Order: sequence, then structure tokens, then C-alpha cells
Amino acid sequence: MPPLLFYLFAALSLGFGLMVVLSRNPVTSALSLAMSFVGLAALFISLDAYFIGTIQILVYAGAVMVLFLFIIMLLDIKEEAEKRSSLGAIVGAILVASVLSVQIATVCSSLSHSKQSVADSALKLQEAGAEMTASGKSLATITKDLAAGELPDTKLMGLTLFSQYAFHLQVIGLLLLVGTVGVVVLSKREKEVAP
Amino acid sequence: MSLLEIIILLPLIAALAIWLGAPARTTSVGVSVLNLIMVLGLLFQFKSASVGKSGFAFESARTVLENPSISFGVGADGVALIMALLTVLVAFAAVWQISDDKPGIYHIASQLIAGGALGAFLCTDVFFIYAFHELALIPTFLMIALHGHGDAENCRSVAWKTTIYLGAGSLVLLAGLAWVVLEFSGGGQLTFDLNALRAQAATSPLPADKQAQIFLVLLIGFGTLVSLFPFHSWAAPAYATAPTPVAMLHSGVLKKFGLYGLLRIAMPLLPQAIHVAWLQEALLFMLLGNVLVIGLVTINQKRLDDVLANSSVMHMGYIFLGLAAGTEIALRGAVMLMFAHGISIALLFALAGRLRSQIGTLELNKLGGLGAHAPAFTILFAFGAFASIGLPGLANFAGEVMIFVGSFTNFGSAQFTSLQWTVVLALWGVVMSAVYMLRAYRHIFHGTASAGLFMTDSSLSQRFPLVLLAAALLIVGCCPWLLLGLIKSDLVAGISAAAAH
Amino acid sequence: MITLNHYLIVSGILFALGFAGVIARRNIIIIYMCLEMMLSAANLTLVAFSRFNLVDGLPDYTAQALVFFTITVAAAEVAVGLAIIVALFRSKQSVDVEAVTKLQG
Amino acid sequence: MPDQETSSLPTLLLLLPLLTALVILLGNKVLKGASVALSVFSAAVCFIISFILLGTQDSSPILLPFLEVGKFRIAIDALIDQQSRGMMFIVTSIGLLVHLFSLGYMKEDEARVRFFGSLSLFMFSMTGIVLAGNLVMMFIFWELVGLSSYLLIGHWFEKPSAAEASKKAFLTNRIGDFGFMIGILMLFMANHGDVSFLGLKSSFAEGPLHEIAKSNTTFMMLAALGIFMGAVGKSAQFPLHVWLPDAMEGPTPVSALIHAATMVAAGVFMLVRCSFVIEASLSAATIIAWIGGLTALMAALMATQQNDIKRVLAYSTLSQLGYMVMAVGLLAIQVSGEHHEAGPGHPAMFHLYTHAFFKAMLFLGSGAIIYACHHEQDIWKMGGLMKHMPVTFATFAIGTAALMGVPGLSGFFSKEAILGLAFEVKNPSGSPLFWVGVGTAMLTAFYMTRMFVVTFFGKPRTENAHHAVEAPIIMIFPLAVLALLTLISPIGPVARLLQAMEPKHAENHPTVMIASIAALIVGVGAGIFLYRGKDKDPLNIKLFANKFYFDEIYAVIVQVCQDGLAWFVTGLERLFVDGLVARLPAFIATRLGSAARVLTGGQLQSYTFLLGAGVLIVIYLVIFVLPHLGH
Repeated sequence: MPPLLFYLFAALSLGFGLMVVLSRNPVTSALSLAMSFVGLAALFISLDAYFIGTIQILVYAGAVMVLFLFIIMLLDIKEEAEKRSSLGAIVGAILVASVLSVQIATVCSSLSHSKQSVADSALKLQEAGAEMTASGKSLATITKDLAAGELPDTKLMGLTLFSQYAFHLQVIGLLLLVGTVGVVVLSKREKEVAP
Repeated sequence: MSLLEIIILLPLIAALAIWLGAPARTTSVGVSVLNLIMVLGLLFQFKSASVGKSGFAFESARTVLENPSISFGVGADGVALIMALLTVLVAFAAVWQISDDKPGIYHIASQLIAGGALGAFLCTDVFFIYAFHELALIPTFLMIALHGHGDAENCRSVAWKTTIYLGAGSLVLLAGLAWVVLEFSGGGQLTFDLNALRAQAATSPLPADKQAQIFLVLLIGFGTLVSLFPFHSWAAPAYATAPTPVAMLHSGVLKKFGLYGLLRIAMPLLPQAIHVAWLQEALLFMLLGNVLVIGLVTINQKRLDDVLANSSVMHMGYIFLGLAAGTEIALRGAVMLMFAHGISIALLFALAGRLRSQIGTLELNKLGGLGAHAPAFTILFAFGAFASIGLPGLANFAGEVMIFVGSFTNFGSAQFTSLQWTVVLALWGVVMSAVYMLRAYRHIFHGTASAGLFMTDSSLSQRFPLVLLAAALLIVGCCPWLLLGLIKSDLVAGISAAAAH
Repeated sequence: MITLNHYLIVSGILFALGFAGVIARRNIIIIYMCLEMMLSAANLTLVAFSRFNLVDGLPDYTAQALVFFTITVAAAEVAVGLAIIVALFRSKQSVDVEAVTKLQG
Repeated sequence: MPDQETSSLPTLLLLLPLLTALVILLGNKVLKGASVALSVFSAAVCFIISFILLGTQDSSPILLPFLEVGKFRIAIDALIDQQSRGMMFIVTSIGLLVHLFSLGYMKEDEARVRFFGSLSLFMFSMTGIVLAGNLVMMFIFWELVGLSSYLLIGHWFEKPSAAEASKKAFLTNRIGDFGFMIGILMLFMANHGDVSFLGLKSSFAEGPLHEIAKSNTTFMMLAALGIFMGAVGKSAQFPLHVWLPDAMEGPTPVSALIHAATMVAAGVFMLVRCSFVIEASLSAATIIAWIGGLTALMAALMATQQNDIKRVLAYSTLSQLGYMVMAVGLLAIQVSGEHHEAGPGHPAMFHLYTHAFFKAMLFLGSGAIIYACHHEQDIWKMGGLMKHMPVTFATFAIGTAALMGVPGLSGFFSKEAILGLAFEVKNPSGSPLFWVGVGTAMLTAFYMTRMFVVTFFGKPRTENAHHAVEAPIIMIFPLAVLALLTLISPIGPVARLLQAMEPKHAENHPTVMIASIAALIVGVGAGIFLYRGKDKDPLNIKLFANKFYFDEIYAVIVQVCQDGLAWFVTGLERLFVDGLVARLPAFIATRLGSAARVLTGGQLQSYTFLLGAGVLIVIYLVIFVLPHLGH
């Protein structure tokens, strides 16, 4: 990805992230968050994580944000519903955020391979495909794609999830089920009290 | 099991028994009577009892810990026996006058305080002295909070104030005691045994200035417990709020623990401290605060319980004066006054409690004319009031005059030192105490009673223990040599002798 | 050139932003959004490392699987959390965190 | 071991009234009327014992131990000498007569048992003062007479005025005792712990106190003034005189016994006992003489405008006490300033004795009048009582004459002795004090004439006075006895006792004689001239009638200095002591607490912030500090 695009999407992500924090209106915040996630998804894709980027948009920017907006509208939260934050909280927040950023930046810059660029660690698709074929662990569709010099991202993801992490995947499914049930229970109105 | 141990533990066992369901009044009064008899028996035996090298009679000890050496050691000398007598007398009167409609916790608390006080007075191990005193304090706090007079909010806040003050005082005291134990533990092992500590103090005394420093810490610690100015402001509200038996026991008995501790622990171990000029002057300054400032504060009070509570704080100044003088006469006078004040203030609090329960108010302006309705009550009150004024013939006078006389023993001199000036100022306090006591007496008993606000005498059996207290005041007041003969033990003499070196 | 460092710093800043929002904002829904933001920032770190730590010449899909799980869990969490917010709103008539001080020790 | 023979009588004398008082106190309900009889009986026995004592030798037995610590001891001991024997006789004889009189006077009082109990307590305490062989013992009984006086003044305590008066008396005495105690302590210190009168006396003659008296005059003066302050309180000298007129709220027999004849004279008695202390300091002696003179004159002036019969007598008592104190001071001036050898008697004691009899009689006579007039005390509501109460009239006349100093009566001799002393003293204070004495004598004649004329002559001015009848025999009898004693005091056995106290003067001063007789004539003449046949007071001097406004001034002083200060100090104590010792730490603790509240305030955001801060610190430590620790 050209640096320009990276900076564009990074700015998109961070700028709208800032909007989320600063906006007085919850709806603005929610929409800003969606935009921020779009930028983030672009960054994912720039890292060759097409599947993750896609579901980032599908799940987050699509489903979750809609849910947020829905709730905001359901509760009919007005802009002025929120009191101004106390000065202490704002100062504390800025302090923590800036110090954390500086710390993270310092730590990251001192990592051994943090100076690598994408080009420095280029994907070796053919070699990988050859090795997979040799070991016989992989599926034909994947090795065929690899041999063709394409990254079968979704297929590899599926392979990882359904072979290596199959059990975990089922647990996650169960979790979602429990979540669903929980939401239903929580949303159920308490016993009507006669007015 | 030695008799002293039984005397200490009996009230505690009684408290436990009442808690477990024994009939409260019977058990409590029975134990008090039993203790009274035993202490009186000890008093008569004391003259013939064999006194150990340390001045204690009836000694025994049970080792609890080897290193640091802690043992449950008991022993009594004259001073301890006088304090024990004070305790059992006041405890007897206090539990007797608890009326039947009060819950059992009144008896439990009273017995715990009595047992704790006895333990503190009769133990010869610093650890147990301290522990028993703390044991006695806890029910005091609880009773003020749970069953105090006035609204619950006030009780809570007063209880907290008392707890914090006394807790802080006890902490300072703990630090001071720890210092003492560290300084005086000989032979490479910590010991809490008072006799061992005293032996060590006698063989290798500390330099006078260091003694004074340790003494100051102990003074602040013990002083807070005795409401030494300026650490006194817990005392007046606490006594005014505490339920009657607790007020009697705490102001009469438990408060004396601080003074007793100074006499028992601080002064024998640090005999020269009080003669170090800066310490003596600091103490004189503080006790003048007790006498003069609190005296004036007392004059300003409008309710009987406040008057009594503040007067109790004020009179501590005189006992401290006896300690500050440090001479034999003054120290014995201090012991005498501790006893006398304990009896008189307990008597007054008991009467105030009865007044409150009968009439429902202690506002001096609303009372009046009781002298005509309740002559016996009046006479008893007069005993207490005139004793605390320091009328000759009642016990307080003997103590006070000994303290004053004992402060004027730089014989042949025609110059006043700070001690003598203090006495002159403190004597004005005697006038002030007459002012507030007579004012209260006049408001309560003279004049005519307002409609509905009068009372009648209680039955003979109800006032029996109070008569006992009044009789003790009179007997000791007329024949102070009876008590003085008891202090043949050399605690007091030893302090002044050691200081003379 | 865009290096790993760039991604990590973007992720860190996004995380810090989210954290600041959690501290500073009082509207519980926005706090929730900020939390999502922080999760996503963490995801970015994971994906970046997966891309720059090649396994046999391919991105590390274990990391990406973790991201997948995270997104799933986050989705479930959002659903439950929002349900809780709705329930809270019913009882407090407010989405202000000041109104919720039951955590008081 | 005390001598059995010499100590048994004083011990009995001391303990009998005490036992009586205790029995009455304890057996109040059981004994009832019998306790009254018991009290009178014990007074009679005391009188007999003191009569026997008159014939005994001087001795100083120890009666009971009191305090004993090491070398130091204070005992209840007695000093039997001429002074105490004479005083004892006065106390017990008047005491017995007052007991008898009270039988009649208090017959209808419901609380007469309490009254007689208190009287016995008084007899006990007064005996103690008289017998006392050392200062501490004297102080003990000094306070106890204060108590019995308190009880007796406040006998009718339902009356607010009586209650206030008793309180005032006790407190004023307490102020005096404050100084007394300081004086005792100073002597105690200077004399190596010996405060017995004999020990002090020898020490003043040649001993440590002799040295101090020469080397440290300030100390000696303060000690003497301290002792004197006790007398100022008890003998109601200026400026502590205010309690005595108010003490008239007590029953009249009490006024006669305690507030005229014995207790108030105890101050003078004590000063004479301690005369060696006063003699050691000329300045103290001068102050004492002047205070006595001032009191005598001022009280006489106040007496001229009083309308209450008892108050006139009370101010007269004040005035006569002032006379005695003046005599004490003058004699001390003479002894110390002019190195004059003190004679065997003492004019102050002599006047005390004579005064005791006639003043007690006057008070009892006024009691009889008040009784007859149904508790009316205003002389302007009496009048013409001569016809109705002849015996009272006669005895009252004798008493009045004695008080005025009519030649031939006891008062004349004792007053002469004092005036003669003042005349002899060459100190610059002597002459003015002599004229003060003469002026007082004139005023005395004047106000006594005024009272006598208004009460007994003229026409009855009210119904009560009209129907007045002579008091019963039980009350008349003591009056008659006292009148007899006053009359015969120049002759007979009583005279021997009294004359023993009369100072022997080398010469009689004609000036003194002339001055005192002139004062008498002027006073009586003016009294008769002004008051004969009057129904209203022709004079109206507000200043005197209102007692120089002392009560008002003192009320303000008490209010400002005591109550105001008390209020102020209470405020300060609340503010500063409570504030600094309790509130300030409490405030800091509260602040710290509320700071710590953030930790557990339930605020989600503060938790988050702390979480963040914690994370930052952990990161800092782990990443930035830990790796560098090793180096």
C-alpha cells in the first residue's frame, strides 16, 4: 500500500476516533465510530488481512453500530442529556492517554523488527504452497491458489479455524448463544407494576 | 489460684455468665459483694502479709511467653489495694443501682469494666496492665454508643470521640511502654515484668534528660486517659452521655488508671524525670489548664451532668499536681485524692442518674426545692458535693491538703518556685469548685420545686450502696491515717527516695 | 516506507483515545463505544504482528483467528452490554455513570 | 503518748457535739423530738466541761492523729491556754443559752431537728477552732464552721433570699480561706513543716522565721496578709464584709450565736493566736489596722440608715469586728514598730468577750421582738414595745448601753482599751485611727439610739406591734442571764476571766476618756433629737442605705470577671483546645478520607482512571525501570 493511503486511513481512523470521544451528540459519536472502523478495516486490508477487514466492516461498522444507533434512538438520548464532564476527569483522561501513547510509542520503537516494512517481509506464496503440498497437510484449493501466486486469505482463515481451533470456535458459538439468551432475559420487562 | 487472681477474674466470669443467661442482677450484685468482701479481707491481711523485695504482697505469676518474657503476674501493694478497694466499692454501688428494667448488658459492661480495672490495678506485668485497661475501655465505648443519654446521633458522635481520643492516647501509651520495655529489658531478652524492669532501672538508671523524654511520652499517653489538659475534651461529653453505671465506673475508677500507671510504671522507672525542669514545668502548665480553664468552663455549665463531668476533669489537675510535686507527702496525697475523688464522683453520678430517671431533666434552671421533698437524697448529694469542694472531714480534703503541703517542702526557703506559684493558682480552683458546686446545689435543692418536677426519697435498700460511699468519704476524711497506714509499701516512698539520689 | 512501527503507533494512539474516552465521558453508551474502539485497536496490533511475523512465508493465521474470536466476543458483549444499559436506563432514567455508584466499597 | 488527764476533757469537748450531730443526722426519723433534747443536753455538757477547763493548767495535748507521713504529721491537737479557755467559755455559754432560746424560737419550725443538728455541728467546729493547736487543724475547723454557717443561714432554704445568702456566705469565706491556706503553706515552708502555734511562736522568737522576718520582709508580709485574709473572710472585714448582713436571713438565734458572738469573732481569735506573724511585719500590721478601722467606720455609717432590726445589729457587729481587727493591727504595730513589750492581755480579745455577751443578748432580744411581732423585722413597723415587752425592753436597754460604751458597763472598758491603745501608738497610723475609733463610737451611739427609740418608744405603728406580747420564759431566761453577765462583768468570777484579758495600762489617758464620753453624748443626743416621736426616717442618705453599693459593684464584678470570663474561656476552649487537639486532626483525617473516597467512591470513571494510572506505573516499572536495575 502506498504510504499516502496508509496515512489517509490512519488519519481517518484516528480522527473519527477523536470525534467519538469529543462529540457531545451520541449519534455523531456512533457514526464517527463507524467511520473510524472503516479506516481501521482499510488498514487491516493493507496488512493482507482481507477477511478480518471485511468482517470488521460487516460486524462492527454494520451490525454493532446499528445496534448502538438503535439503542440511542430507543432511549431517546438527547445531546444535552449528558452533563459536562468534570475538569478532573478530563485532565486525568488527557494525562493517561498521552502518557500511555508515549509509553507505547517508546516500547514499539525499541522492538527489534519494528523497522521492517511490508516489503521487507514480503509474502512467499509459492514456497509456502510447495511446502504445504509436500507435507500434505493442506487442501488442494489452497495450494492451487498459492501456486498461482494469490493469497487465499479466507480459505487459510477457514482452515485455521476449522482445523486448529475447531473446538474454540464451538465454544464461541455457545458464547453467542448464551449472549443471545442473556439479552433476551435482560430485555424482558420486569413484572408490570399496576400504575 | 491466688486470691488476687480470683478477684480479677470473678467479674469477667460473671460477665460471661450473664451473657450466657445467668440472672443478671443476682449474679452481678453477688459477685460485687463477694469481691468487696475479698478485698476488705486482703486489706486486713495486708499488714501481716509478707511483702516481697519489690514491695508487693500476695504475689504470684504464671508464665505466658518465655521470650519476650510475659507472665500473668499479680501482686498488691498499698496503692494497688487502695485502688482495688475503690474499684470494688464503686462497682458494688454501680451495679446495685442499675434498675431492673435495664437490659443485662448494663451488668455485663459494668462487670467487664470492673474486672478490667481490677486487672489493671493488680497486675505486675506491663503487658497485662495495658491489656486489662483496654478490655475495660471497650464496654465503655459500646455503652455510650448503645445506651447513652440523649439522642442516638449525639451518643454515636460522643462514643466516637471518646473512642478516638482514648484510642489515640492508648497508642501513644503503647509507644511509651514499648520504649520503656526496650530501655529497661536487661539480659538481652525483652521482659514485661514490672519487677524486672524496676530492678534494671535501679541498677542502671538512664540519664535524667532521657528519662524526661520517655516520661513525656508516657505522660501524654496516660494523660489522655486521665483527661489531662489539653487532651481532655473527650471526657466531659463522655461522662455526661454515658449511662449511669458506666459514668460511675469510668470517671470514678477507670480514669484513675492513667494516674495509677504514672505512679506504678513511669515514676518508679523514671524517678528523676519529674524533677527535670522543663518536664515539670510542662506538667504544671497543663495541670493549671485543668484546674483554671476547666474550672471556668465548669462554672459556665447549665446542666448538672455537664457540671459533674467537667468538675471531674478539673479535679484531675490536683492529682497531677501531687505527681508533679513528686515529694512523698504529695504523692501519698495524690493516691488519697484518687481514692477520694473516685468515691465522690461516683456518688454524684449515681445521684445525678437517679435525678434524671425520676425527674427527666438535669437542667439546673428547671430544678429546685428538692431539699424539702427528698432529704436523704439531699444529704447524700451534699456529701458528694462538699467532698468535691474539698470540705475538711471528707476524704478529698485530706488528699488535697497533703498535695498542697507536699508541694511546699523546700523547707527554710522564702522563695517561691514555679511549683509553689502553681499551687497558689491551683488554690483558686478550690474557690471555683465551691462556686459551681454550690450553684448547682442551690439550684437543685434550694428554693421551691417547679410544678411536677420533684422527687421523693428512694427506699432504704436502694440507697444503701450510696450511703456506703458517703460513709467511706466520711471515714477516710475523718481518719485519713487508716488509708495512709496502708501505703506502708514503698512504692511512693521509693519514688521520692530514688529521685533524691 | 510504512513499517510495523507505524501500525503499532496508530493502534496505540487509538487505544489511548479510547481509554481517554472511557475516563472522561459520562454517557455510558459513549463509554461503550470507546471500549469497542480500544478492542479494535488491539485487533490492529494483532493483525500487524501477524503480518510481520511470517510463518512459512504466510501471515500468522493463529493471530488472525484470535482477532476473529475477539470480534465475535465483542459483538456478543455489545449485545449484552446494550441490553444492560437498557435495563439500567429503565431503573435510573439516565445513562450517566454518576447515577450508578453501586460499586461503592 | 498524750497525757491522759489533760487530753480527755478537750477530746470529750470536741467529740460530744460531733457525735450529737451525727446521731441527729442518722437518727432523724427515729429520734424526732428527742434529738432536740439531745442537742441541748450536749451543749449543756460542753458548757460544764469548759467551765471545768477554766481551772486547768496550760497544756497542749494531742487528741487524735490525722495525717502522718514520715517525719511530717498533722494531728488534731489542742492548745489550752488562757485565750482558748476564755474563748471556750464564751462559746459554750452563749451556745447553751442560744440552744435554750431556740427551744422557744424554733418551736413551730418543722425542720427544727435539722436546725439543732446543724447547731451541734457548729458547736463541734467552733470548739475545734478554739482548741486548735496548729494552723492546719484550725483551717479544718475554719472550713467546718463555714459549712455549719452555710447550713444554718440556709435553714429556710425555700426562701430564695436565704438560699442566696447562704451561698454567698460560703463563697465569700472561701475566698478568705484561699488566702488563709496560702499563708499557712508559706509558714509551713518557712518553718520546716511545723505549723503548731507553739512551734511558730518559738521560731519567731529565735529560729528560721526570725531570720526570714529580718531578711525577706515581702515574704513575711505576704504570709501575714495571707493569714489575715482568712480573718477578713470569717470576720467579714472590708472588702469581704458583704456576706454578713445577708446572713441575717438565717433564724435569729443563729445570728446571735454565729454571726454576732462566736464564729465571726473567730477571725479575731485567730489573728490574736497568730499575732506573732503579724508582729513580724510592720507593713502587714499597718494594713490590718487600717482595714479594721475602715470596716468599723464604714459599717457604722451603713448601720445608720438600715431599717431591718437585724441588719442594724449586723452592721453594728461588722463595725465592732472592725474595732477588734484594728486593735490587733495596732498592737502589732506597737510591738513590732516600737519594740513595745506585749502585755499579758489583748484588747481585741477583751472586746471580743464583752461584745460577745451583749451582742448575743441584743440579737436574742431582737429575736424575741421579731417573734412577738410575728416575724416583722422593720423597725418602722414596730414602736411602743416598751409597754408590751418590759423584760425584753430592759435587757435590750442594757445591751444597747453596753454597746454604746456607757461608763460602768463592759463595753465601755473594752472600747476604752482599744482607743487607749490607738492613742498610745506613735506610728503615723495611730492618731488617725484613734479618731476613726472615736467617730465610730459616736456613730454607734447614734444608730443604736435611733433603733432603740424607734423600736421601743412612741406609738405602735402596726397591728403586729400593737398586739405584741412578751416572749415565753424559755426565751426570756437567756436574755436575763446575758443581761446579768453584761452587768456584772466588771465584778465577780466572770470579771476575773474577762479582766485577765484586759490589758493593763500604765496610765489612764484623760483625752481618751473625754473623747469617748463626748462621742457617746453627741451620738445619743443626736439620735434622740432626730428620732424621738418620728414615724418616718427624717434622714435619707441613699449611699448609706444602699451599703455604699458594694453588692451592686460585686454583682457586676462577679458577672464580668467570673461568669463573663467563664463564658469566654468556654468559648476559647471549644474553639482552640477542642479545635487544635481534636478538630484539626479530625479535619485532616476527613480530608484524607474523602481523598481516599475516590478509590472506593463507586465512580466508574475514577476506577478507570486509577486502573489506567496503575497500568502506566506498572508499564513504567516493568519496561523502564526493571531492566536497568541490574546495572
